[in-house]
Amino acid sequence: MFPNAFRYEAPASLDEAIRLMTEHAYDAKVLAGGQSLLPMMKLRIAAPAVLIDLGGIGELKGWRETEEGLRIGALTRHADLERAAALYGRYPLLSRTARWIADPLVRNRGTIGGSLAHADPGSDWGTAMIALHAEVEAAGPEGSRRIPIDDFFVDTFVTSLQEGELVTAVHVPAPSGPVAARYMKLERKAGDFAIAGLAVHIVTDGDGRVAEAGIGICACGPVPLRAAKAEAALVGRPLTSDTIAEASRLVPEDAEPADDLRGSSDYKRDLLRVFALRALREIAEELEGRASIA
Amino acid sequence: MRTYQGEFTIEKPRSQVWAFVTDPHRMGPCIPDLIELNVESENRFRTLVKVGIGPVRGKFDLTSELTVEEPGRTASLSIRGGGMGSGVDMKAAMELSDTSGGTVLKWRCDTVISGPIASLGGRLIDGEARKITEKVFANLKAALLSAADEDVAEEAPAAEGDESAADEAAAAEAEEGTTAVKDV
Amino acid sequence: MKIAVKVNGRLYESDVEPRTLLAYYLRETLNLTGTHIGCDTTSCGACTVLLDGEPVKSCTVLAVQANGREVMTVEGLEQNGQLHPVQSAFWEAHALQCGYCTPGMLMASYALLQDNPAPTEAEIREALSGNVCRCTGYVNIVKAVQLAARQLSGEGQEALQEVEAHGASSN
Amino acid sequence: MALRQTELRPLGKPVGRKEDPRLIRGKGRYVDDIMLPNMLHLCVVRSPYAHARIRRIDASAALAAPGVKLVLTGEDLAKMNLAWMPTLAGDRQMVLATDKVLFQYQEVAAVVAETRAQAEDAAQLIEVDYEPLPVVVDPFYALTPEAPILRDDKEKKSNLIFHWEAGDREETEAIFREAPVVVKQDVRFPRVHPSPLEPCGCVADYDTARSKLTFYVTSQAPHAHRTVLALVSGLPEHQIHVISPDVGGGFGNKVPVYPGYVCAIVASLKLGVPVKWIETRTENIASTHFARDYHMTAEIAAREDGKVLALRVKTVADHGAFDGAADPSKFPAGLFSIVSGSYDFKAAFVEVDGVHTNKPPGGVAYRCSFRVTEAAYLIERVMDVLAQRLKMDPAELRLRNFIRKEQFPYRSPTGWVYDSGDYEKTLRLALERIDYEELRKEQAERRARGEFMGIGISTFTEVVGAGPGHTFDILGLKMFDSAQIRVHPTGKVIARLGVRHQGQGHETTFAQIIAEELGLSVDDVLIEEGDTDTAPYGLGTYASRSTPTAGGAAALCARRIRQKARKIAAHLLEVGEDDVVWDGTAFSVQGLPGRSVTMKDVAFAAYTNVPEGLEPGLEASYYYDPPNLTFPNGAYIAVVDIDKGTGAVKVRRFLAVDDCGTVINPMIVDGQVHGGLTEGFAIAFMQDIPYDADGNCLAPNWMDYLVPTSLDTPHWETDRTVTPSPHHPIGAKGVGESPNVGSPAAFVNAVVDALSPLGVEHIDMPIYPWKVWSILRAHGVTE
Repeated sequence: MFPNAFRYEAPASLDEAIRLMTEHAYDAKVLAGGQSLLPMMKLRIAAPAVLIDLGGIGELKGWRETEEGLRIGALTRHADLERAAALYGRYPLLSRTARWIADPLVRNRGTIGGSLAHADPGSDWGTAMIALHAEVEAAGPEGSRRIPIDDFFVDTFVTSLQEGELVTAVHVPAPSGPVAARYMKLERKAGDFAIAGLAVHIVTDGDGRVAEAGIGICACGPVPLRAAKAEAALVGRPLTSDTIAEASRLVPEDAEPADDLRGSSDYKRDLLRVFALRALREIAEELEGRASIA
Repeated sequence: MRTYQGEFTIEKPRSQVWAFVTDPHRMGPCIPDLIELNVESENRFRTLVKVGIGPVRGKFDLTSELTVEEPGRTASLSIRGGGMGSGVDMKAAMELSDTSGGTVLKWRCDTVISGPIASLGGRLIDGEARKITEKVFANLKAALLSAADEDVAEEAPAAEGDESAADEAAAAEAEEGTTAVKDV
Repeated sequence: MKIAVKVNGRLYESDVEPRTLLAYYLRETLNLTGTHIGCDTTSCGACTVLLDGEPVKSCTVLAVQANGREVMTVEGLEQNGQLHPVQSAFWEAHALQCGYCTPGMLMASYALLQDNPAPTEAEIREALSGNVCRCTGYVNIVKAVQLAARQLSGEGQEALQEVEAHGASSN
Repeated sequence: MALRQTELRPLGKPVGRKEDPRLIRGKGRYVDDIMLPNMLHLCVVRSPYAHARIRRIDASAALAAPGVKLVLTGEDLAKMNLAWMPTLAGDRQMVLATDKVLFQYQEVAAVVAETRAQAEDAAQLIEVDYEPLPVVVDPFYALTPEAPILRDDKEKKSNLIFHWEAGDREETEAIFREAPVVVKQDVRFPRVHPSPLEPCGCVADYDTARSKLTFYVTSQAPHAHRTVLALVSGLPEHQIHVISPDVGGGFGNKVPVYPGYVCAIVASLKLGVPVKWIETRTENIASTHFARDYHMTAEIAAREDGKVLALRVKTVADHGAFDGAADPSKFPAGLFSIVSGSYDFKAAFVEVDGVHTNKPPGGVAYRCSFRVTEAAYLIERVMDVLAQRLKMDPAELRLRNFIRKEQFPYRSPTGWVYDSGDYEKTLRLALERIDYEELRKEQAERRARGEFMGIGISTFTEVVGAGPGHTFDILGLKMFDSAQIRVHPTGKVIARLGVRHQGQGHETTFAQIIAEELGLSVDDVLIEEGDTDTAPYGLGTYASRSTPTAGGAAALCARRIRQKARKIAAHLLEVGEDDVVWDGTAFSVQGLPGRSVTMKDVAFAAYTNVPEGLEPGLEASYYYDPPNLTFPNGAYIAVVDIDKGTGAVKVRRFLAVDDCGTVINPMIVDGQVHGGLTEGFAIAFMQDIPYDADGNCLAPNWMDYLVPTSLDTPHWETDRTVTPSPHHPIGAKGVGESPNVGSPAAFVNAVVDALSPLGVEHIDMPIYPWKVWSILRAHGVTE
């Protein structure tokens, strides 16, 4: 299976990439890891006339810690984050999410920026970034800007990126205290998109109360969603079985799943509840264990 | 098959609305993301439409044919064609009725999408088919509104503002009045 | 478009259409037909090769993306007429039937063992989860990777017997 | 671990495979690896509609596209009388649609261009004007008077393809009327696809100078393909050379002839250059022949003590647009009437209605002997329903009803004569190895804690080795198989067989049989298959028939060689033929063990020193028409745990105890079992090809048609009992498909067993997590 013919552009700088994107607009697609785009091109349901390969732009690769947190370059691959042992402590959700994305071979090519820009409702990264209250850094002809993740996803495969704009990085705020996270996902088979998935990121304060709560919902709506009610129910409270039960009950309220081959909407809602319960229990145990060690 | 339906009221006499919806020159441009419109006869027009849903990039070549069932009251538009190895078949029925101060336009659209896009893009197609259908009627309403403006230009200044704003407003309104009946 | 790719240690310079997928480039331009193609959707891993040492699905990489980089295919495993231990382990443990997935499995296994010389069964199953086999049910593939791991770590004959004992107990 | 190939007496030993050295080097030669000078590429244009009239096809833009050499449409083929071709089931199928299409992805046109990319580009430019017609997806609806008739080309204006019956209706009805216990269950076997890793494809190379067509095709039955091609194309059969190179898995998918093959051949005939067609995975799933899709209802009449009396089965079989079943001619529902399974029923009555719908044609025998999988699944499932109804342990119910060892050869109520078996021994071994009693205790404890653990048993009987010429044929071709052995002067052997392996290891196992019979090592014997110019005629490899048929042919052919060798040995040993004895590795003189000659000595003499009056050389061929089928069987036990929160099922353990008669190579048998269990597992938990109401295929690729990975697949445990077939030359029965046939019921039985405290008696496959969740929640079970 061959894609339709296209013009291939391999800009060496971000500016050049933006210029090309502006020039070709609708006719162009950006190639990052290509693990979603190339299969669609092979099936010929995506047929861009121009393909702009970002692979040669070094400044888009890798992550670094900043004063406010972590800046992850758009071309950082899933596998890089899966194996980034240095991030396990402060940003545990990253590796816990990465290992759920597709399969190890795909993770060696796929990138976090590509995944976010693709805006699949089943995007594992999108879900995790919601939980992390991340911001997407985008660059375009008008310069660079940061888009809160909640504003980034507009609809299925649609983001708030303007024409000529591309994702350059994602910023994850630094946790203010002890942190634990879980990524829960049920697949029809290993490597599949989620039936439903949940990213949970919890930071506690010195008293064992929840200081920051982030819960992202995967594959249960047109875009990855935020379980805002559950988050609100957790902040400021200790992770007791009562608060966990209440938050778990609230998670599905922010989901909008559809009935499909993967299951009914009721099923998906209930999965979210179960995932929330399990994730929060595990997190509570982990944080408590850490507290008692400390 | 997916069925969508909706209705809107427009403050224009029925005859005027009827004249609009049965005119391919005016109805054709209501198809969203139009690249090319070719009116072949008074009841037949061909459109080339750009499809761009996320990574999906392609063109649909659609032929629309208008059938008048009851002049001044009911008509239907059959839209058939395809692209990217897939087929699109839509039958949009429109029914006009009088209401105090205007016309009610009720529409119902049965949409069948066949081929790889339907097979591959289940997750994608459901929402998109609904959105596109709604947009047709939202555009129709917006166009009717602006046509009305032209007609009454002397009495009131034409509403300023770009087309897309009208488009969005109408889309929002259309959405409210729209229900997906069911997937049969 | 002109590209220069080092494949199995040899530099090739070719002129390719940008839409040429790496898998087709290897198979049709370089005649390295050991790399197979089994699906359209990046699901099967039959086309797995190493790109700069890492296993990737070559049907989902453009040949132009390999420009200036190194590729290793199944044909590159055997050195000086000697099968690589992962190859002989697949033979020994009956880890292949129709053989169509085998080149991809071998490359993914080879890459795993470069990274992790003593993987557990769970780690092996995880590392190979992007490669579909329709024949073996994976049991013997897992055994083969364990056997290769031990042979590579120099345990040789001893390893063979141990795996045999394990095999007997599980069968 | 594998044994060296140089040892003598290799039968029954884990000899390392002879096919592996090339395959692990990436030096296999699959059909897509064949690249010939001037070769062109063909791409098939397919219908987006499941049912539509074709008003017009405009190929002008495609013809003008770069690199395009030819466009074929149904009209072009009609002029050559090739627009339709026969199917193996005696129906006919459109090669390229002429007036209408009957399923989504049906072949409508073919484009031939210099490169594959150009062919795909041009295919997009072909404009087809379709007029959609009402779509029939549901086979039950297809049978109603309101349903549109799909096949207006057929004389009979009905969507019913056939109605077929087996067994004794009256006797069965009589027993049911009197029976104290009757259970009834609707059971669906979903539509699945063999989906081998290598899709279908071919290279057609017509040499105009020699008027000879060389046809490379990934085929399980090259000889049958040659005959069909000769009949379809009108080319003389000896001018068609079919070569089936290395085959990347078949599982039944590569038995039929597909439209793409005919198109490639026509294109090569027209253009005089080689034409390659390799299908995509989407084309493979959405257009080549599917398997199963049986809607079954079974009833068992029994006594209160669990003794089964009679069985009644009614089935609606969805065959899609064309009846492409790969069944022997006399069996429109294949060997489905084996449905009484391992149990001694007094009477049985089975009915099957085959139906046309707007779906791809089929169904092929997917790792299965012609519908035996559907049959085994049904009876094993319904036996559990009976056990549950009677509150009996399912193992106990089976032990009470097995055909007993002394009843063999056993005639089943639908007329099959089972050759041999010891079902009780096999089940008892399985129960013991898995520690059944302990598991039941654990289950009781877990149930008390509100957990859901299940144990599922399947004690299936297969029927393979089609088949005896008096009953079995495909398109009139009797289903014997063949071997031809040539012993070279140095005692090395080439043997050619009429079957074609796809990973089963024939190059090794047949070498083992022949080496065993001739006193040689496996290393001495080269097996060749798949070339119709050199191999003797045979019907191919599917339905586990290679070992029962070609395996028999190989052994008997070798014995024919040995007969002649004995004469030469007598000559060399200077004794009468009657004084010569064969001990498995050498001929010696009766009573004088010191004086002996080996087969190698004899082989050399056959070319240098034959006795007066004896023809020189040492070769033979044998066409083996088996006297009966073989009946492999097994006892499988699955242990599952259910996640109450998600409905996900985890297979904790799975033990397969198979009895496939004499074992040729235990390593290969285990490998076959592992593979078959994996496919059975996938069918039980993952696979279905759903269609929406418009006939759109909703799982046309491996993103949605789920094939299990190493992470999904459980660890398999295997064991064996050996009850040789009394009629097979070496007592072997065939095993490749047993695990696929026997395992689905074990998985489903285990899940139902886990949920049985809730009153659940049946769940249809595939058991997706949401199905289990729905049941749990409906009964108020939650996490």
